[in-house]
Amino acid sequence: MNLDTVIKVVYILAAALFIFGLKGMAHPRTAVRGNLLGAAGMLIAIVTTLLIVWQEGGRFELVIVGLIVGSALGAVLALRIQMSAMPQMVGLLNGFGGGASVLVAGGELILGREGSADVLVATAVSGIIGAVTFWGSLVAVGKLQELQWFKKPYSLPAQQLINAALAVLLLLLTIGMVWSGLGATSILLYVLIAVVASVLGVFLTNSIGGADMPVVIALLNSYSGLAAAATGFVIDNNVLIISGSLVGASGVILTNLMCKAMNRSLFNVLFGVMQAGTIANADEIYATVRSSSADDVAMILDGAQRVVFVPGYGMAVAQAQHAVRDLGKLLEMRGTTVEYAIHPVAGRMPGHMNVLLAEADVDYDKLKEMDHINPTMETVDVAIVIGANDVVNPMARTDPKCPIAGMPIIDVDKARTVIVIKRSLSPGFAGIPNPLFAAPNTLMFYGDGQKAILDIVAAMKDT
Amino acid sequence: MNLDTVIKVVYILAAALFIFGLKGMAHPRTAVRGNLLGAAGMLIAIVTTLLIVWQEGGRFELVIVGLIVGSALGAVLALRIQMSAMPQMVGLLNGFGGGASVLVAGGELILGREGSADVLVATAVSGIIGAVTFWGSLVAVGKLQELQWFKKPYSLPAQQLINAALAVLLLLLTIGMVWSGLGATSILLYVLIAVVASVLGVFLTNSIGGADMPVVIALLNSYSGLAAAATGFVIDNNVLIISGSLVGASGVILTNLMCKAMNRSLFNVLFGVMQAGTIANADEIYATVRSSSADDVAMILDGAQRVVFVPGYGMAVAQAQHAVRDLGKLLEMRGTTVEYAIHPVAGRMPGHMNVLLAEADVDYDKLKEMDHINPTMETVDVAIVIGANDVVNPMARTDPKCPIAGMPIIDVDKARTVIVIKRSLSPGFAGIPNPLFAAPNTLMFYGDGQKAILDIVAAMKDT
Amino acid sequence: MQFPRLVSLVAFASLVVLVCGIVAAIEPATDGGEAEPSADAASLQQNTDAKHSTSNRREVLVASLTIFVLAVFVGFEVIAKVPTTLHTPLMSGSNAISGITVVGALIAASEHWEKLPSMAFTAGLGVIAIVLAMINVVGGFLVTHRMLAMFQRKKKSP
Amino acid sequence: MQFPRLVSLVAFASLVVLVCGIVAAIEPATDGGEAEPSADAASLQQNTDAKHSTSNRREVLVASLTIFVLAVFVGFEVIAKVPTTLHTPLMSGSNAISGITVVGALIAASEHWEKLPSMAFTAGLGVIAIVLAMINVVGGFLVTHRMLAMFQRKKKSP
Ligand SMILES: NC(=O)c1ccc[n+]([C@@H]2O[C@H](COP(=O)([O-])OP(=O)(O)OC[C@H]3O[C@@H](n4cnc5c(N)ncnc54)[C@H](OP(=O)(O)O)[C@@H]3O)[C@@H](O)[C@H]2O)c1
Ligand SMILES: NC(=O)c1ccc[n+]([C@@H]2O[C@H](COP(=O)([O-])OP(=O)(O)OC[C@H]3O[C@@H](n4cnc5c(N)ncnc54)[C@H](OP(=O)(O)O)[C@@H]3O)[C@@H](O)[C@H]2O)c1
Repeated sequence: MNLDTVIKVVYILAAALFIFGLKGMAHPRTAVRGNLLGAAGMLIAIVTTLLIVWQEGGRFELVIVGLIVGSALGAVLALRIQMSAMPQMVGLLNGFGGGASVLVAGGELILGREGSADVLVATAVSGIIGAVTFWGSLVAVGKLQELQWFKKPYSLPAQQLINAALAVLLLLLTIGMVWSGLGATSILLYVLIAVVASVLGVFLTNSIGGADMPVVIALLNSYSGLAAAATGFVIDNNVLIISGSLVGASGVILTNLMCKAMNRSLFNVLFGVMQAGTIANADEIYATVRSSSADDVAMILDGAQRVVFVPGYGMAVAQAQHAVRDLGKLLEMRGTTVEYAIHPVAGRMPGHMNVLLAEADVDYDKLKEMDHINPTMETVDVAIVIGANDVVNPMARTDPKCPIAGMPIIDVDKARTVIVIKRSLSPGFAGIPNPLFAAPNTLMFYGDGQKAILDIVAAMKDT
Repeated sequence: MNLDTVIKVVYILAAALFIFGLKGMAHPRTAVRGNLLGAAGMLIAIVTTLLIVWQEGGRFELVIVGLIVGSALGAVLALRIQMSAMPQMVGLLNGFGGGASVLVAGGELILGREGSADVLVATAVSGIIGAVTFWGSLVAVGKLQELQWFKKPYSLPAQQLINAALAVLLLLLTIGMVWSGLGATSILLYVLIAVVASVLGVFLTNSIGGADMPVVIALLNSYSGLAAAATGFVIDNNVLIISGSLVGASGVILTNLMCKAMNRSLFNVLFGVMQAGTIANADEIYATVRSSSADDVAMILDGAQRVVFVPGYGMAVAQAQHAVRDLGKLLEMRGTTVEYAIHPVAGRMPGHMNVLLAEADVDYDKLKEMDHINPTMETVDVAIVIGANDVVNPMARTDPKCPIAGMPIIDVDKARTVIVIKRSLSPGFAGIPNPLFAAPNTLMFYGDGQKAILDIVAAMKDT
Repeated sequence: MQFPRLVSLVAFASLVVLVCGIVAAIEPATDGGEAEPSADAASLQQNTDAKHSTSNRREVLVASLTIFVLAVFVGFEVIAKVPTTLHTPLMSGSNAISGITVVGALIAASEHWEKLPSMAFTAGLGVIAIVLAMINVVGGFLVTHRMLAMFQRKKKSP
Repeated sequence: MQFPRLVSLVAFASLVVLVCGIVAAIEPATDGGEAEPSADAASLQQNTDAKHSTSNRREVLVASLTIFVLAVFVGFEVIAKVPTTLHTPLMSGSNAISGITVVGALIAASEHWEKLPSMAFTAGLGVIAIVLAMINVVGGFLVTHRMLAMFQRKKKSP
């Protein structure tokens, strides 16, 4: 008994370590240590729990099997995953966290130790948020992987109505659970809740376009935290409540940030259907597109004083970050100033481009934020847009009716020369044509990102 | 019973309001609202408590008397006090907070409701911190008021040893209290604890020099918070714990900041005796001092492009802030750039000068921090030092043995001309002579701060 | 922290109201929930137990809520300071932290499954939960470390 | 927040150790403290009570500690953002908040002083405490308001 409470105090230490860990994330210099502190906190929490289990004479077989299998799978996943697939990875992990919450809350309900109203409400909330997170995340991952199944937003007729009905149903089931107290009825109701919430999770996510998946992932990140916090209320464990709230807050901040960067409200992201109707005719816009070759580009770069790379999702797809770094180094050796302009929602998650370029050993002092580079864009000789599209689309400024209207963009069109590297004229994730490609100072260079850059490097070395 | 818990939830709201209030302090624009939010939180907490009292059938006579008397005294104090006496005011309030904690914890002990070890420890801690805070604050206020009694640090022989002995005694008394459980013995021990802690509070503060009082005040601020938090543990009330911790953190941050600005450790401030031994002879240093008149100063100011005021404690004493503002306005009307360089420990508490200048309606964009103004000090035509001394003493840079060695200062000696306004050549709070006064580019202008500035204004208007 | 303050205040206040409702509802629910067939012999103790349990339960709930609110504050303050550059590692790292559910899963999986079917069921759910949560934990921290190491490596090279 | 992290971690860890000690000490102390002459008749209930009270007490302490730690975090994060300009109002304002002890004082002063000498004593202490704390509260908030109003006035004038 005594040990029990001492152990609970140790949990506080674990929670404090999580907080210190997140504080460490405030700077790249301290971030590694921060992450290790967080991991140490988790280790303390797990060891402490095992102590409790041991002290109360619990069985260890299943526990050990679970720990080993889970850790092994997690490690393999973490070591195998490619940096460009990070959004999917985060989505998957979110889902697992949510799933775990559903199961733990369910298990506790089956044991039926505590049946007061608040615990039952917390159990239902765990079940709902957890299940929505789990299935929502899986669908989101599918969309991010561009699996055929999830290729485009698919909605039933009157989807919003159905979703609303499901939400009301969940509310009723929760009330039912609280009303019926502990016992078989409430377990049954809990299963129903989990099932209905799963369906809701799939519906909600499936009707959102792939371009908005990163927002959904961040939101689900927040949900997975809230699910953990709710589970904390169920099993009366403060470390779950604290950690869950931390993660919840993190998800909300990131969601908010992305919505702002896209100039859309969260409501619009979740329920708004992107209208593709009023879009101007692409062929018309693209009438004056000029394409170029590696040699042309090399020649233009030869005389440039200041070159800015603008990476986008295409760089991630083409794994072109190392090639870009090489080209950057080459230019710097010739005395050119090289910078990288990072749009807050370039790629498929916040900070996506930063991670890729960090992987390729690009000094992070050279990564400039949008607000930092836009004012001096006029003095840029060559802007190389590599696999970015929406984030450099001037229509956001000019056409108040287009889906990305009002989204702040990187004003590459103001640079002296713009070189756009992509495989075709096909649109980005917002699905709209880009007048930049047809601008008089723009040259298109078609090809896979990585190959294109390597060609340019080769051409520059030739001359 | 039901109401009771609902009320506890409302306490959380009060605590949240305190936090929002402090968040508001992050910007002058939001600070007023922040303070109001905090006050609203306090109101909620008090009303809620009155509800509890009412519900439990408590007597209201004393409560009402206390509330009215306390509020009236507080209001009179707050409305009467002069801005320049703010350090004393804060000190006094700290002391009262600490005193209240001692009494509340004592009252709870007398009632003897809960006698577990943790509560008894918390009671003793409340008593100790509260009493030290109360008496320490009173002494500190006395010193800040420059009452004759407290004029100079007075120590018994072997003061440190006595203090250590008292601390050990307090520890023993605490252990005794826990050991004897509830009852007459522990009440007696508590009284002893309060007495011994009071003596300790007086001793600790009395042996610290007046110049260090602001640090002591900030530290006692932190203590008053901790005392409240400890009382929270005693009466099992979370809103006390939360608010106490907030105040505790605030005090620690301010203490830390001041120590850093003076380049001294907290230990040195609390226990270090300022050696006045190795100080160079003042007469020797002041051999070449040149004094001047209002007309001289007006003439010099006439041709100046950029004038910087450096206010210090003397401006507060002379209440010269309005006059300074007038002179600044006058100069600006003539096309001179006017700025105010604020040293972090100018005056007698952090931000002291800012408050005074704000009182006089000086735009806060013109108040520059030390680190901001020092690099461009060479381009300053005239630096007007008004009632500052230690914070512009170049000995901090040159003499590694002097008491303020290593403290960053405002480098007025690098300005083209320096005008120092004070009443005499007597030293500042650190008690050391200032070679600045004898520098070739310095002119002394003796007189009370306010009168001196008004004279200069008059002289300028004459010409 | 650019959220409109008023909105968050209002949201918070309504949360408080909601919670008050739940708290007020505890008493009947507990009584209903714990109304198991009480052996007449120990009826005195049973009563005492129930009373204690209810008031204890409330204290726990209030404390938990306080902790929740404070943790949300800490979260917002701390996370708002993370720079954009580190947002991807932040996501994966905070993700790993949300794997803290493993604590509950461990306890569930340690039930004596040979004793009662309900315990077996819980233990089964528990072990799956452990696997899911550990993937979350190990995968999250590890992949975050991989990413952050990249940021650090680069710092030293020039 | 430039405190050396290691130092604060070590300080924190030692605090935890200390607290564990206190917690471990609760059981005997409670037993000692509550060992009042127990009427033999109600001895069963007495026992149950004591057991409940002890474990309840511990839960409360742990929750309070958690709240304390979190509040300290919130405090450091929030206060570290206050600019130097506002440090004087910050001091007086936070001071006012520490007057929250008034909550305890109110309860103490409301005791029925006519019933028992101990209650009278507590009520007496309570009323002094109310006066002290209310000076702190009203004086603190009011003077802070006076100061802040100055900062604001100036903002609008130009
Ligand atoms: N980052 C976030 O957090 C976030 C959050 C929410 C939404 N979003 C959305 O995601 C989008 C991000 O914009 P973005 O400019 O980075 O990307 P984008 O607009 O999606 O455009 C990516 C472009 O890369 C090209 N590409 C694909 N594979 C390529 C390859 N192997 N080699 C070369 N080019 C390739 C594609 O053109 P081709 O097919 O012609 O090659 C495509 O046009 C925005 O709409 C944003 O709102 C991002
Ligand atoms: N602000 C804080 O938070 C804080 C904290 C801790 C310690 N301190 C200490 O406080 C000191 C502050 O430095 P400081 O330069 O502001 O002040 P100071 O060094 O104390 O000097 C104040 C000067 O003002 C002059 N003065 C006094 N009354 C005057 C009047 N009516 N008219 C004109 N001049 C008058 C005095 O000289 P005369 O008598 O010749 O007129 C005195 O030399 C430092 O030593 C600092 O370390 C401050």
